[in-house]
Amino acid sequence: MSEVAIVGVGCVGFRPITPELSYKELMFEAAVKAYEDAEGINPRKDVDVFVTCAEDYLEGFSIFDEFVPDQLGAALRHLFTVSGDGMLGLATAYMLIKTRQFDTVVVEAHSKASDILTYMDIVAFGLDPIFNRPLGGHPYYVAGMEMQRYMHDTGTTVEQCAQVVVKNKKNAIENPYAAYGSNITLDQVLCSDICFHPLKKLEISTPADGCVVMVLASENAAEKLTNNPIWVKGVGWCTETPNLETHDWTRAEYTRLAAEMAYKTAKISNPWKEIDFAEVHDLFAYKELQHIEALKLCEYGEAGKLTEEGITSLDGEFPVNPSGGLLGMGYGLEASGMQKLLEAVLQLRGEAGSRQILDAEVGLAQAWRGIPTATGVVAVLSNVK
Amino acid sequence: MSSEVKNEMFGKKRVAIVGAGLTLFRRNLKETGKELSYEAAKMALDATGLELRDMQSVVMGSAPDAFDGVHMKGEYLADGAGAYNKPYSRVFVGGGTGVFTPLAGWWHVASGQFDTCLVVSEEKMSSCYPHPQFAFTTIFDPILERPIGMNLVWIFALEMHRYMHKHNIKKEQIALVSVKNKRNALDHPCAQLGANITVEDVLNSEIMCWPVQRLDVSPTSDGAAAVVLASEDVAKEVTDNPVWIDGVGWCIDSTHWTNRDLYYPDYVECAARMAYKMAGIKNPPKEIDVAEPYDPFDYKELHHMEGLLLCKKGEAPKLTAEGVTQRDGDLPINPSGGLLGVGNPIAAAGTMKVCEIFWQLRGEAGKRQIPADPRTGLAQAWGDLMQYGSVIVLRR
Amino acid sequence: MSAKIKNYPGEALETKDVKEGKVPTEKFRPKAKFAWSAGIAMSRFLEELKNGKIIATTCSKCGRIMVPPRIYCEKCYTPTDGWTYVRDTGVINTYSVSFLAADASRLKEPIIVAIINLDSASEGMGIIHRIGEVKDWKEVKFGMKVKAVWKPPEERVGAITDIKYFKPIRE
Amino acid sequence: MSLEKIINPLNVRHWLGDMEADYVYTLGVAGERFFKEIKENGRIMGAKCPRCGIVFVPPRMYCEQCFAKLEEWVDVGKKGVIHTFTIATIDVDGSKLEKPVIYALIKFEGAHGGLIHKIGETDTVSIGMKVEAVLKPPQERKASINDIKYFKPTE
Repeated sequence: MSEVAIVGVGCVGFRPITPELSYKELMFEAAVKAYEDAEGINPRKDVDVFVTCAEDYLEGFSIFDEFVPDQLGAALRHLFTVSGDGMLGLATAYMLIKTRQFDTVVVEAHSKASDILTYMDIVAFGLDPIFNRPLGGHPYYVAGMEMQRYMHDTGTTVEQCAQVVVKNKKNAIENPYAAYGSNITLDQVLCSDICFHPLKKLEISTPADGCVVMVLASENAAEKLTNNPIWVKGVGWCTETPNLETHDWTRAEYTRLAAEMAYKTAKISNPWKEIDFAEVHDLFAYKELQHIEALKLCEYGEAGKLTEEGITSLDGEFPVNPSGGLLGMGYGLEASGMQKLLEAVLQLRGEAGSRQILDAEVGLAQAWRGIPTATGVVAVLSNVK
Repeated sequence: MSSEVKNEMFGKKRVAIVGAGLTLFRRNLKETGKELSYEAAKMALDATGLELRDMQSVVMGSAPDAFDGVHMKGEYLADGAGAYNKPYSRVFVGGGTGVFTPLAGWWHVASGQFDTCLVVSEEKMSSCYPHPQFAFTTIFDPILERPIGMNLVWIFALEMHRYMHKHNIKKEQIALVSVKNKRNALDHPCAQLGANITVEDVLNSEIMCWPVQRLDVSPTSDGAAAVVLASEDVAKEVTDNPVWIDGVGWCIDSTHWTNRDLYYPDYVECAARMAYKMAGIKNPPKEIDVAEPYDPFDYKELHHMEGLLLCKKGEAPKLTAEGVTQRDGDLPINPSGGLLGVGNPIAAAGTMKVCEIFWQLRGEAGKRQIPADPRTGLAQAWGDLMQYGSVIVLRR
Repeated sequence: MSAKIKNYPGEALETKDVKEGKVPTEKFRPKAKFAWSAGIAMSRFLEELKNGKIIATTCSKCGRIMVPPRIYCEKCYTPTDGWTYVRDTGVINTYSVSFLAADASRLKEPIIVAIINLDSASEGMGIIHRIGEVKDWKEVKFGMKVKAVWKPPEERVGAITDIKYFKPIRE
Repeated sequence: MSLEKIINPLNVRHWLGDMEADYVYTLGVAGERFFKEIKENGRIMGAKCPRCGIVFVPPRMYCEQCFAKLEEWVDVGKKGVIHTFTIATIDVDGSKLEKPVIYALIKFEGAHGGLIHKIGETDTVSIGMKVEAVLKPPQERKASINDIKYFKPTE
């Protein structure tokens, strides 16, 4: 009796701005939805641990942890912050439950990106203060450099990268949680401004506001809280190196290693065959391709071709980012991994509406923490224990 | 106790601390945050004879990014903490982080996911120029509090004053804590502010925010600390005297700190009860042999002794006056010299306390060793807006 | 192994050497600007301050009148279901006299700051503000009654500083 | 969910503020030596791991892979090869740059890593292109990555 399940999810957003709600109120709404989804669990009594995932400079506070408990029902209870993507919160909740000391753990992550007036300056503030930051400029040049090398080494084409945008924005039209769905053409993407050669404007996800809260439970507790638990079959996470100089500019090693860890726990030996769909981090279009390869869903350098052939489309053999991805939903900052998990849960519950992938049993979610990081998280979820 | 029973009590796997490392604590250190992390982590590893490749997971603890001056500093510090190509994450609960980080390490191992975890805490406060006070102004609510011109010391002063008022405690009683801790720190090789001072020195020091005076306060510092955690099997292989993590506890109170009575830290009690329950401790003053409660201000040590149920509410000053909390007393408190004496690089300071208990329980604390042959010890940190408690109970 | 270790790592620098540039450093000032959405509770609270009033939210489950207002009761975890004005008088729960400015520099005139438990709000509902119109800070006492001193209406902008400070009152 | 929402857009409030402060970063033990070498001797150095044999550029105090302390420093020369690059056309605030900026990772022979810097004196750039560091005149150097003005093509 040591399996871990997701038994409740709640989401508000994602929208370009949410001026009528404070970040606290945004979190409150998502939390209420998640608790309601878990058979009306009472956070004041029935939740053992709360995990929130946030970074100070994305909130405008030092020690954002201070401002979290009340709206989650966690005042005078056991809450803490993981300074990481929401999926690291999932990994943490998973471990907590595996200690057998806790039965119910809540994970929260949100984005109030519209509260930030100088987002790119803050991203740049994440660069090494001695070796990189003094060069100045828009920090996404790092992505341009990575895309360049990736394309060079794999032979991936500009069209293949652009096709990711077309696919994801189209999927997002079907997703009520998505902010940036659109029927865009390949030509429109190809003709958009080149910001960091070869990276184009439309290949970069736009931030969005939203919050996702999830309730996780031990096998015992899960049975009481839901009829359709989604099991966390395996979770893995890894940090490569934060030093851009020694970073691998072609392969997403952090995702490859995280996937190895997750697959080992989930006993997956052939991910392409054993997994039905994937939600991967697509902050930049090429990142989806790089991540598909790191997840061993195809050979190195083949993801572009798969995309071009429509295999990763919603109606393809192996749908990738049926939610619309971050390109379509909007980039939810530290909640971006939660956006991935949310879609995986909805698909596996059969609640994905017009995006529903038939007979999906095993899904994969993957997160990355954006520029300039090399941290990835991978989770394998299933509706079968 | 059979190992099965132990396991149900302490987690799927019982977890031990097998090594500890610490850098100097100073107002300014030359090392970058990465380098400080490395030095502490390397020292902790060397103490165990284990190599970096033996570490299956890594946890970082560090307080606001606004000190080091790097957004997402957990990512920035990763290689210094030894996280290259490893599962790594950073936890952050304000001032409570330093004791919380080993708790995070605990669940990495107690869950059965990893056999080892390298736990590193770092703070480089000197990067914030000319004074880390600038960073502290952004811990407050921007609408309700920042416009009033909030200063970090204010909130401590408000809490200290309330505590004094409620129990009719005098400043000279509180000053004894500062005298004790700064003297204890004279024996700590990493200490920034070890000194022989008197109660009069404290009472005559500059008034910052009444009732807080200069010598009631710990300094700002740079520094790092680390511990190596291992599962029972590995621990027994690498050392003859592992120190077990038998209790973990944490708790956060409401954001609305002005709606709470500050004379007593309910959240510390809640965290302590969680840890005591796991450790099977029923009578804390009797069962705890040595404690390192968080002492960024002298009154905080007293406040936290009470919250930790080591004495009754309002009684900690009396115990201090009677010498009970001295190294040779019945309940030695902060034998390291605490934050008041050793220094306060926020997260690193909390982990320093865990290192101290580790060394005390192994009889390796040198000049600081308490004579009582301790078996059970406790470290606690406090944080956020007077709202966070993190507690660890260690046994040898 | 603490007792066995002779040298602890770390190269201490003199603060003045850093300040005077004797140690090579890299300098930076981030641009980190925000426009926080005040939200449902705070937007109303600020608007009422502009009108010279302090508004609270209420929870009919536990009966508390809460200030600063919030849209959820953190104790019951239910949405608050009412608004009510509270008086702009209260008692000092605790106070401090600050000789330090926000940047840690020394003040000529100390600032008196207090948590004021507002009358007609639930017990213990304090807000933090400054205390003014006190000749000598030693006159301030626990439990002292105080009243808000408001800026003139034309100067109010909908901010906590629309209250200049609280001043002592006689009963 | 709250019982009441803001329905009048004129009642929506925002509160402005910042998290800005001045920062002074020490260069670190390895960084200080590295930048002094550039400033005083015009040399770009790497540090060799006694265990892995890897030469790290920029030099670090420790090997990020095995945690050995790096004490052997080697001159890696000022010439290197572009491992990857980009041409940035917009600035951090999203505005169009008057002149695009080329950023690249320059790798040095026999070394792991390299330096991220700008490429100057050329409009064309490619992976594998040979470049060399152009340093500021000695009196203008401040022990900073910007003591290197940029890298330029060698031919």
